[in-house]
Amino acid sequence: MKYLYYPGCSARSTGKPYEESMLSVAEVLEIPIEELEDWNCCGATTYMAINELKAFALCARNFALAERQVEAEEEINLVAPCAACYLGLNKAQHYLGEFPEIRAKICEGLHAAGLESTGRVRVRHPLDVLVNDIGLEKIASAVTKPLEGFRVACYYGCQIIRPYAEFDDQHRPTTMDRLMESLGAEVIDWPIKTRCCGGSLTGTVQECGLRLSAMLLNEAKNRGCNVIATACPLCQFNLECYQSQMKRQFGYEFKMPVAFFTQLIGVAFGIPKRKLGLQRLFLPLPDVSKVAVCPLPSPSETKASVGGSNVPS
Amino acid sequence: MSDNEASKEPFEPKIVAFFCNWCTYTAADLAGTARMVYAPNIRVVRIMCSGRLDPQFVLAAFRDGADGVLIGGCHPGDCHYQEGNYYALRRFTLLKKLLKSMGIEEARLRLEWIAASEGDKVKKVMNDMTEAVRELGPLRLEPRAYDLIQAQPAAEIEVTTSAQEVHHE
Amino acid sequence: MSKPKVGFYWCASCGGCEEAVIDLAEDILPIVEAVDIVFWPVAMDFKRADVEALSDGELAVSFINGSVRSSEQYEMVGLLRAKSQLIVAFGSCAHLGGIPGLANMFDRKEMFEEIYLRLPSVNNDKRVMPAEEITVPEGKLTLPASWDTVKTLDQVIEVDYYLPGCPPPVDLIKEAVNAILSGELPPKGSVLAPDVALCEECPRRDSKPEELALKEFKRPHEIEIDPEKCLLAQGLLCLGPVTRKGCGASCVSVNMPCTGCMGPTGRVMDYGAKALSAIASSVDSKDEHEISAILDRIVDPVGTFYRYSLPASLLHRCYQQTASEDEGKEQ
Amino acid sequence: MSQVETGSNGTPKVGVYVCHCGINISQKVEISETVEFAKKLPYVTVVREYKFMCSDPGQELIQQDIREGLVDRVVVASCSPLMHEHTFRGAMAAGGGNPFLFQMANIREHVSWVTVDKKAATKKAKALIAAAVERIALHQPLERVQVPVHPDVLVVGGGIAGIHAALTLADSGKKVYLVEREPTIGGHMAKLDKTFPTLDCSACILTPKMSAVGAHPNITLWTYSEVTKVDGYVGNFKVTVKRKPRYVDEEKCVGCLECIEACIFKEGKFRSEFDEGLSKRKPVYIPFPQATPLVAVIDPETCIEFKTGKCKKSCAEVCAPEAIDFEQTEKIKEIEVGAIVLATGFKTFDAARVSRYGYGKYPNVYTSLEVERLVNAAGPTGGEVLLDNGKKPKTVGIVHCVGSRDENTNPYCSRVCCMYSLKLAHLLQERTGAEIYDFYIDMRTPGKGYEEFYERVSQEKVHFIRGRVGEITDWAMEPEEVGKLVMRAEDTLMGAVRRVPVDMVVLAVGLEPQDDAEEVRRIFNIGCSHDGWFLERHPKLAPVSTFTDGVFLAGACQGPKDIPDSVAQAGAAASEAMAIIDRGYVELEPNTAFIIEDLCSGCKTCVAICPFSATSFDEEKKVVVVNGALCKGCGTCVAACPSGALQQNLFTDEQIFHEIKGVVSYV
Repeated sequence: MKYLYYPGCSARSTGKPYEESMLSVAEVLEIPIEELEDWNCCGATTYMAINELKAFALCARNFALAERQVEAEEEINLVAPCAACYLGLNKAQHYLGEFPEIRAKICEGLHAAGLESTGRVRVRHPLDVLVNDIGLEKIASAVTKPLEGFRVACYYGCQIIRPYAEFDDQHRPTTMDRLMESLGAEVIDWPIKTRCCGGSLTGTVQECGLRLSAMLLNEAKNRGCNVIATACPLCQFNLECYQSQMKRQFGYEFKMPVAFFTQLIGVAFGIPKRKLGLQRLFLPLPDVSKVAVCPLPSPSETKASVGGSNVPS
Repeated sequence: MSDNEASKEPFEPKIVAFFCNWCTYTAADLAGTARMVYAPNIRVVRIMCSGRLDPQFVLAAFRDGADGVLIGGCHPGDCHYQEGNYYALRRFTLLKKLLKSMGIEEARLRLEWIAASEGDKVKKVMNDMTEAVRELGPLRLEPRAYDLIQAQPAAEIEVTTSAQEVHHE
Repeated sequence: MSKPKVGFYWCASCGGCEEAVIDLAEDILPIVEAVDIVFWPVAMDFKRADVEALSDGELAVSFINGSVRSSEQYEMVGLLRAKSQLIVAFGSCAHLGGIPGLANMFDRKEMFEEIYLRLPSVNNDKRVMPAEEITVPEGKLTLPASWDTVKTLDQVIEVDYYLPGCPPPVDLIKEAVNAILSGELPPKGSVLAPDVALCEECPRRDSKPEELALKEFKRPHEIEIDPEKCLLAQGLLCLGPVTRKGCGASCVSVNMPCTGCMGPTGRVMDYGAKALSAIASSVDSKDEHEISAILDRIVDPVGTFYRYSLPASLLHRCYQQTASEDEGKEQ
Repeated sequence: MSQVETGSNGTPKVGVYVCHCGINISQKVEISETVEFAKKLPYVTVVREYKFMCSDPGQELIQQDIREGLVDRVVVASCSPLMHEHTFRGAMAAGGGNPFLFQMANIREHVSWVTVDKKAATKKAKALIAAAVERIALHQPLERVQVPVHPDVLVVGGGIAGIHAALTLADSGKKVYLVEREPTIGGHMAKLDKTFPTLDCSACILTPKMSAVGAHPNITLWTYSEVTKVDGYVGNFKVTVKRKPRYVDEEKCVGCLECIEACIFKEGKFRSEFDEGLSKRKPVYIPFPQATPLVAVIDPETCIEFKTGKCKKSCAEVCAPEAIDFEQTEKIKEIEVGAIVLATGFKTFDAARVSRYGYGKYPNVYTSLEVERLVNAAGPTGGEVLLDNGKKPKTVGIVHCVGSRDENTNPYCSRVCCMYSLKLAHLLQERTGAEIYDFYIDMRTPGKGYEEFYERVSQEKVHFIRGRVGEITDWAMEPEEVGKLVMRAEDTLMGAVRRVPVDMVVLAVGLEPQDDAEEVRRIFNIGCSHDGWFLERHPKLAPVSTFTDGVFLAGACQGPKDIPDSVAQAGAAASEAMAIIDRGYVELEPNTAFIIEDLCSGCKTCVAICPFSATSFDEEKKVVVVNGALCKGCGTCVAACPSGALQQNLFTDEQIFHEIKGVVSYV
């Protein structure tokens, strides 16, 4: 079985290290993956909000391309690492399957371009592929440098399990937690792992977006986390790049590294830093060799803050 | 006679349905009670269990003028008589293969599991099947061209083909 | 007092039925003694004109074998009907359509092209096809016209009695002739054979289990057949349970499954559908795909279940609906 | 074959009666056109139309025509036969005709109610009438067979419904077998502390009934037993019961508890099923002090002797009556009964399935059934409600509708949760003085004294918040939330999202069908609704009957129910069973299979097909014989019979062929 890779726009810009690390990890695990030729934008959240039908058309073109590229297989796995792409494509595929009127309209459009989408494409997230197709056993056996000393907060964000809980529990997902544990990392219990990071609010109503991100970082820090693993380029960007801004605005100093989960896998596999895009991170991964390992604080001892009222506005 | 009428009016398929008493017939009653409107083309013959369905009935329905036959039974595992519907499934499977060899399109014979509570499914199946058979057109079991000769006295048979003319293909 | 007059005639058949008459051996002598055979083209030199010369109802009985598929056969059986008091459909072909009836899977054009052009053993460079009429220097020549559909005898004329079998078993023939001669006949339309299925007289009957639970259908050459045990129980598709008895289970006795030449029992309307129902009922699976896979081993359902009875079946023949669809599009 | 077999009466005389059903039929079907059509059908002598055929004057029309010799066969074109076939057969009989020379054409449910176009409806109605007329000419007079009834009754399940049904039957003099899967009867009710709305003690009202069962001379109580097979039919069921080995002789054990004391496990080590895992039991145990029968049971899964064979068996040593028997084996009992009451109950929803409520993750999140044990004075904590840190909760949150009214789990309302939540709110407040936050979607309190109870509890220290809880988390946003469980919900009355920090959470779990409901359904050959609850024959008019005659439903196996409803239904089921037994016989529908022996070749194709063993091979006659009393009339064997020797009354091949002809070839 071959996997088709759908990069989306962010993997070629802010999310570059996501792509680099994912492909490097795939190489080590010998996962056959090739890029979807001539792919186009998924429509993202914005287009979806303005005109769903056109957004579906964009997605459907990608499906049709995939079907053209892989003729032989009954089911084509299209891997979309970006959470927004994953959700958008998934949504399109659901709607095309569920509503014959939409399907008919979209197909008409595709026909005009000499394309066809029959529904063979299954949209997959790399997290799902790694844990459910490749398996934790195989991943654990490829670990050369276990992530000892890494106290990881696994951050799923809002898009990869909601509303389409394709591979994990909608409210308390565990896939990434189990994956990180198999790499030798310590996973902290972090109940807000599917909460909003602020998303595009950070770029529009910044104060609001920042506060959402700060809540996540604060709770992670309070629970003894020293690195956050994410599965979404926008989450990664929001959580990592605005930490100095948060310091100015709320007075918190987090200095919390935020990495793509694929980068952490790569580290555990002993893949060279540059192949994982680690140099692109603003905050370096924790140097665990220098940190004394102390017991985790229990949640009841942690300090609550960044709530509604006590955040300076 | 009826052919002439048919040629004037648009084709309305006639479909015979054999519904089991406990699930599908009850579901059809439920569709009625709930006033679910569906295509009037399907006429139901009630049998106690889909297991009573003798494949002869299907052929007889086609012979007598049906354009399609629908069989309805309880979902697998739900048969009021425990396993009658599995017998229906086995016979249906073989009958379908036979009919295919006989040149009768697959869509003309259909088996559906419809539980007593699935009035909406009755409606959907009735409409779907009517549309599918309408698409296929009437089932023509009339004599072939060269069988018509039989009806004429030998002297009047007009034969024009000669050996030389049969060089087609 | 003159002896009753008897006629024999054959339509679309292999000639085996005529052989069966010869198989009466010395028992034919009292029959010949008792009747006057006035028409029997296969054995004696009679012409159509001889029959035409008879008065209506002059023949006490005509035995007609073979199914009907051409204008000549149609005319001849019509003629015999007029001249005979009784018509006996003799053998599977006249009774149910028989092996020639399988031609109903095709129509005349397909069949002619297959036989005269495509068969590997045919050498027909000029692509000459049979025609009903051809002009030669000497004048016009004609041939009977073939039909698209093979008919059973009772689909073209009224039939009084049926003698089933391919060919009819000798004992049944004797019983039938004696009944006719003595006038002790069952109601019109009867099949002159017992109205019970073959299992009843099958030597293997006691070895038939109550539950067959068929998981696989086998063909006779694929296994070493136990000569004592019920053939169905061995996975062979034996149609004995569906087929009228009267043959003495002659095939089953020599390790061959019954293929159904005696046709159905009296209450069955469509032999193939009934056979199919009984066989499918014995398949042991509840899974849709497995059932389909098991039944896929019956590669030719029509040839299996309607080997002798396609023209007599409720559908009579194969209908290629695609052809009529094309017509529809042209309009 | 297709000839009409005329009886001694000569040619059939068919009457067709077309019903208007008020305007239900007549507004879509042109009655007069239909009547004219019916007049031309074969053998039809009389055609009438009437506003309501099922009414007395309507039935009288038929009876009069029969009496006057105008008709001997009747077709009524009206509603579904499932609705009124019984009525019209009765009318035929009352008029002196045979009730089975009758056929209905369903032109209401299948025509007028589902068709818009009048022309199409009329055409379809004509076709259905033609079908009925075509087949009616071939009908034969039939009689219902009467079969005597076995006087004993089986009750399956020993919860409050089963107990009440068994006692009712036994008190009326019937001999009852009560079969219970667990080592004791009592069911869920035995686990409860108080019962709503009266707050009387559950044990106080239940245990007298339990001991009454144990002592009743008419009740044979088989606990730790399961029904594995049911054969036969109403009035004559043959039931196989598996009695699991409890390794303690029931006859000898006196319930002195010495063996439990003497067990080599000094403390309980294994999950107590009765205490919902909140306490531990030993391998040899009695579920609770009032268990009936009061007989110990040894769990082979945890007993050292069964695991290693090397235990010193101190339990057996101390047992004076020598009741302990490690060699005991499973016993199979076969009984005959005339009727069956199923009272197999329910299970509570697995709260872990709603992951966002943190059940199984946060120790202070409990299910309601666990809290029942906690507040119970006879429970694992002696009625003390303590948190995992040993302190009493100061605040408790209750979440309604966990696993109910939710399309992700169960769409239905479990009916009891609102009331038991109110009860627990009251009890928790009474025991701990805690502040209670009760999160509900709608407060459903329809029942005698229920609304009053709600009113009473709302006067106590209970805060009702209308809103479904979104999540329960230990994520503290405010200092006062630290160390607490935070319940987040949209307060739909206030129109705002609230965060309520509490010490303890109670999840009001809903009711679900038992895990093996599907298997039980198959054994007893009854139906299940979509949700998996056992299906009653009619939701309003036959609420305790099933589609299998003689099998009745009691209690929550039919759907969520509280104690009063369960008991009421158990009484109803018991009296339905009694009605069968007391009548002494049952009448069977005559639509059974029969064999034409002369045509049967003895091929046995039909024998294995019958799930009720009604067809069998007669070795002497060498033909198949049908036991009309066992035959349920499905006709599966008839379709399989390769000779047409098997036929089904009311559904012969000829009748169906004619019906087919009628339904397609006229219009």
